[in-house]
Amino acid sequence: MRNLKFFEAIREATAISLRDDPSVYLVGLGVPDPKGIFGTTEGLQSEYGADRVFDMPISENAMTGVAIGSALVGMRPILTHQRVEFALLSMEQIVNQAAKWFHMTAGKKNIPLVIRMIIGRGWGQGAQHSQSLESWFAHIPGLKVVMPATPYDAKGLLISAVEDNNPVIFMEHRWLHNTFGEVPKRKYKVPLGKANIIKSGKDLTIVSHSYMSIEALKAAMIMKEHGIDSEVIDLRSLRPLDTKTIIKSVKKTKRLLVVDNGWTRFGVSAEIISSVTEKIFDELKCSPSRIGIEDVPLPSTRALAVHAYPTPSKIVKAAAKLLGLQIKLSKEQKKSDPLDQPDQNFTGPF
Amino acid sequence: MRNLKFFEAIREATAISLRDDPSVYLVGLGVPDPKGIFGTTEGLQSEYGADRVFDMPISENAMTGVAIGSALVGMRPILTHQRVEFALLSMEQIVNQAAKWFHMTAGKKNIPLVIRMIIGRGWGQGAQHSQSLESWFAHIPGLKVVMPATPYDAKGLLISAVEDNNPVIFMEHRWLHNTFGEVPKRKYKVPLGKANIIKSGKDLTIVSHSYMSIEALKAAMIMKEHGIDSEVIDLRSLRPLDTKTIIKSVKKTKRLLVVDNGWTRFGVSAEIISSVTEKIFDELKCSPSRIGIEDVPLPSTRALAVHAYPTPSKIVKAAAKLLGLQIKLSKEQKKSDPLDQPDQNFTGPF
Amino acid sequence: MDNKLIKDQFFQMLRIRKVELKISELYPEEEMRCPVHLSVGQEAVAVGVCSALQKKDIALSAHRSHAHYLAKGGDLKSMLAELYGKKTGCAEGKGGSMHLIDLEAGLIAAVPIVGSTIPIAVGSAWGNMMQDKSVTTAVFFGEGATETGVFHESLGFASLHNMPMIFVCENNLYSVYSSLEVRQSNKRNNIKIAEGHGIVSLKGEGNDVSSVYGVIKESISIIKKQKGPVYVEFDTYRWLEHCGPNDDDHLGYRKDKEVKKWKINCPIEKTKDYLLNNKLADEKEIQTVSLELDDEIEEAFEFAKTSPFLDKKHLYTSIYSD
Amino acid sequence: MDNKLIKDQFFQMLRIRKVELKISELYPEEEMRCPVHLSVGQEAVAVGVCSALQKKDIALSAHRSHAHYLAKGGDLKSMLAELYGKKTGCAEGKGGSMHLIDLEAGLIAAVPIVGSTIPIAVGSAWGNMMQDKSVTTAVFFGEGATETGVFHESLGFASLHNMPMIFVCENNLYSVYSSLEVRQSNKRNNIKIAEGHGIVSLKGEGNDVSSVYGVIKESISIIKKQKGPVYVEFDTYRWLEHCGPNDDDHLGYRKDKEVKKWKINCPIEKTKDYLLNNKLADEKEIQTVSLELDDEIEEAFEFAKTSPFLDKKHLYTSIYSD
Ligand SMILES: Cc1ncc(C[n+]2csc(CCOP(=O)(O)OP(=O)(O)O)c2C)c(N)n1
Ligand SMILES: Cc1ncc(C[n+]2csc(CCOP(=O)(O)OP(=O)(O)O)c2C)c(N)n1
Ligand SMILES: [Mg+2]
Ligand SMILES: [Mg+2]
Repeated sequence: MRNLKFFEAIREATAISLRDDPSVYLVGLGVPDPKGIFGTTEGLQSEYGADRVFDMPISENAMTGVAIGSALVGMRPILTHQRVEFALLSMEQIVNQAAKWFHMTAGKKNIPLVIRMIIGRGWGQGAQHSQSLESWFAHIPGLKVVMPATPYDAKGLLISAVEDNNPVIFMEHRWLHNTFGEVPKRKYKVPLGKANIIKSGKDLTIVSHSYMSIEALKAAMIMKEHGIDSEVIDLRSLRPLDTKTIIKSVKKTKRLLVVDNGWTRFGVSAEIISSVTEKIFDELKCSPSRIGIEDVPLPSTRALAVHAYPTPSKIVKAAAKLLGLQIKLSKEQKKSDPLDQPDQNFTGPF
Repeated sequence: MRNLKFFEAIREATAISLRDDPSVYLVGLGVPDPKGIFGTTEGLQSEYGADRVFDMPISENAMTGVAIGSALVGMRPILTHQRVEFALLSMEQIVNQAAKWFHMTAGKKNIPLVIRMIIGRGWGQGAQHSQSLESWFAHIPGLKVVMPATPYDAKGLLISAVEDNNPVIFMEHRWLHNTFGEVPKRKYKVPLGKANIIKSGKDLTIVSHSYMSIEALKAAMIMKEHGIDSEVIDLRSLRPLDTKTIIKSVKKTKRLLVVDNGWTRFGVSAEIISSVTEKIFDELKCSPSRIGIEDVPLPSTRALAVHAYPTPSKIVKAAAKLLGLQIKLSKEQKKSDPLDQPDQNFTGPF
Repeated sequence: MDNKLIKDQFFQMLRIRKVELKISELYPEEEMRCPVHLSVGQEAVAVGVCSALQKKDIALSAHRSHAHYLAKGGDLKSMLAELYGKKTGCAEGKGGSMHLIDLEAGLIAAVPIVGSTIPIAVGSAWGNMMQDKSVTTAVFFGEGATETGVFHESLGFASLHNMPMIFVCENNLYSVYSSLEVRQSNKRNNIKIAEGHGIVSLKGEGNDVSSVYGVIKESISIIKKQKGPVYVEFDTYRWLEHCGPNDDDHLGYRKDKEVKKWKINCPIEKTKDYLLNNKLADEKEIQTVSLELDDEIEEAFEFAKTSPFLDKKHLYTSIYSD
Repeated sequence: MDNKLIKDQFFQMLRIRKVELKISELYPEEEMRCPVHLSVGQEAVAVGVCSALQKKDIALSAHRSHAHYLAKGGDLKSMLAELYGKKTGCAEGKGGSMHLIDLEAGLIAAVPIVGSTIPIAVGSAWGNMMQDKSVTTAVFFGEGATETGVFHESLGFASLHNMPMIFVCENNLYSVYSSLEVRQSNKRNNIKIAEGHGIVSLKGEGNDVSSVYGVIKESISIIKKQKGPVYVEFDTYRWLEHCGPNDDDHLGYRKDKEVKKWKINCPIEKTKDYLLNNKLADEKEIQTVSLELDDEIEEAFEFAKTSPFLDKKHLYTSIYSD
């Protein structure tokens, strides 16, 4: 099978959507520029024309309204933000308008709209460029929220998102863009609202999403070397949330660790733990546990930033605690902990 | 002791703050108008002058920045929004700026700023005027989040909020404004970050906040008539969150019901349940449980809206389930369920 | 001036006025349980604009939407049923007064967050352009909305792409109880701001339906020629309270003299005088039609009142589209 | 023209240029691990504006803040240490290049969210007004920021209350790689927009430090007389890539001719010629000072490089103020 990078998978899904449906268009700051949103939109304007792939003014709020308005008259926009923080300017349109229209009109008008938001991290980006606010969007009925962790899912989920008839928030972690993986050439869909068991196991369940699923998997591999067989679930969607898959897994393993991609307090992991506890409290051998970004604004300096994120070592430690074990990591195992760059080839800035 | 309405308590706290500290000022749409933000700001302009109490253009985003900027040079603004939804236009300033400044400047500059946001409900206000988004703000390190349920706390918490050196989100439920309660005339403070046990009991713990604390208390009274002795905790603050008080209570009662003032999914109740489960899982007799607003946009028509909210009856039912009991409510007990208006005297519109 | 047109405009304004006054009258029954922002006094803008548009053209409104909805051809029964929260309402009661919609009539949006339909209108114009449909989009908003950032962003994007749309500002001098002077510098000029964006801008007399109509006709021809948006501004006045059925003159936030001046300058009386003076209609004809309107309105209220509510289970329907 | 002043301005520009080029040179060592938006080519605006302000006056910047920080008197060592993420940085490394601050010097804010410091600047002006402090606030932003709604809202509120402040727009024609024509109508005119808000608006030559200085001096006297804000606009050009240490002319988003034209119109060379032609300085003096600057800069980098990082525990400090 063919391997693609995550960013290429996004681009391919976008190209397919543009090719197959004339009502799809793509707009965002820098979409047609030489860097093409970290490569995800490169070449699309020359292929599909400036009337379907285009730049915009730094007017995030209005442009969200524009996307909504165009959807009302038959278009299917994809709107792109290079940082989730820029989307904060458009929360009114996203939450009051897009999320509510179908209901407010008693089903007379739906808003097919994909908003891509990129989550930053590392290389000193600091407090205003590395937040991860998925729990906000997941809190809002009327929105769907998708966060792929692999190139395969990135393509399949984006195609599903564009074909979905509702507003879909599609969040991409910057550190995933250059990861590799199998991606079929054909058009295929990964359904929204279905989690994926990316490693099966029996000793405990680790639930994660987005970039943290990669780290969770690394941790699971390390644990395996220590004789612990964990199951890793990549959520893929936060709304709808696939509690069924999670519950089924935890019923089997009896133990749950949630690795949050954002802050834990009032975050995604709180919801996962509550959903599981409410449903199968009696089957749990111990309390579910969570780790995530430390409860602080993210500092620029790498001297501090590197300590703010969950790492494979921290995940292993948390898992071991759940199992009542102590695991001593080898030097080699500790080495997989990420620093402030996604890989060694990266020389900044984003 | 003296009784005041909740809105009068807010006004009194504001007046005291204006009186005692010349750097405090009050701004918001309609602040000096004849209705004075549901009475909470009535008369303050004539008492403290148009240079300290004033109206503004419909520019929520800029005005939040203005408040922040003035705080940077020594002022202590109170900014008021008549609906939390209007504040969505200023999320960028609140979350990227206000919440981060103290950290981003390594403590060189703090932002003493109170943002009052009023939560709507009832009388057909519909999807864009009755959301309750406290879990969003509570998710953000750097913010404090306060939600009084009684006139006493409204006054004491607002005075604390204004004296606090950080950005404080102060959320008021519209249905509380006309409730009555004891309020001393003197200046007093209720500390931020301390929950309040508004009814002590031993059979189960009910945790709630804002208007839902009132409903939870009603439910507890009904349960009492059925021989169930519940403890009701009014959170008062969501950030900092007083997990200590909650844990202590649940340690005693072994059972937890959270009554959410907003949507439960990825909401406040998820955090409360997770915090408790993580800490004292082994002491729980059964799974913690939660109820809140149904997971839908809030419809205008009262035919549907009334079914979207937790009521005393629903709370009693949820509590009974936790205790493995069945409780049949009398007609009288059911009557306390609120409809689409805070009280019978209310004849709309808000 | 087109005689048939002006007569038609007159009766449309009269109809809107009667509907609004009836709402005002019946609201205290507490059956319309939602906020209502009545348009009494502002009928000429709604009718003048919409009578210049074609049916296929699109209009969007804000919180004060009744007049726009009716003038654009929105169904009266559906509107009233919506106010009563009924299943037969244009949004089955889920929307309420602040979310009127009639796709048939081209009134595609009305929402109460100030300024928010402005970019949505630009999107409607943009979407139609992208589909090569020759549709004009008009968006109504108050002068308060010109204070929102999104208004200015919208002017910018509409101008950048030369969109076929009309920004219609109804300046009624107030935002709730707040007068212009606490919100906008007296040196400010929105016409000049719009021109700064490269947008042709026009001003008409807001209480003169013919003036409004003329300005919009001119706008449409400008759009055709220059393929660009137009900004238009009309001064007018709201007679009743900002939100709710009553008048609120006792509150004293508006000068008696001002209120009186504007009430004398009634858009409906003005047109009536014109009709009578030019013998385009006589008192009797007006009386006859007026009674017909009363009947229509009575019937519509009856319809709304007797319509059923949605069933409880519909709390969970139309959340997501399949 | 004041001879001492123009010489001083020249050396300030030279110093900024040298600092930026040194950052550009050393960045590939991967020790400055944060985004950097260099100001090479835009020095005249920073120096022209700040040399017209007093020390007590306040300035705010955005993402491209190095020149403004230094021109306003910000400490060089603290700035570089901040870029290196060190404890001795102006924000102890917590902020990075995009959050420079020097309260002493009156550079109170710089943030990378486009447009966001504009209302904060209005707030600074407002807060000073409320405290009867005679302080002028200047806020720097790019032409891209004029597309944000908050810019327009800020003009409105500053104008409403006649605030003592200067909105400084540096039009370098690009927002990242996007040229003006994909973002703003060619019929648009920001000067006219600001005037529509009732704000006096001026334009100067952005690569001519004396022109910039003159415009700001005039602005300050307008503020004094009319007690109102002023909007000023300067055309200028960024030489290097939007973010990062390199040039990016190979990407082809800017025409060679355009780049060349602007490089010939170098603000520093221009002033140097003036100094030489008018015998206000000779090559030797310039050479001498230039070497002194090199030494100062070398020392500052040394300081930054050898400074310690904050301790891990400081991840949890300065989250909330007591
Ligand atoms: C963003 C936002 N801020 C505040 C409000 C509260 N509000 C509702 S209507 C209104 C007045 C708007 O004035 P204008 O646009 O002139 O319309 P008018 O009511 O005069 O028709 C305000 C401030 C709101 N709905 N939305
Ligand atoms: C609200 C927002 N949207 C997008 C961005 C991404 N961004 C960073 S700098 C920049 C360019 C801004 O252009 P301009 O204001 O002209 O400043 P210049 O870089 O030319 O100095 C953009 C779009 C951002 N930081 N903030
Ligand atoms: Mg108005
Ligand atoms: Mg620029």
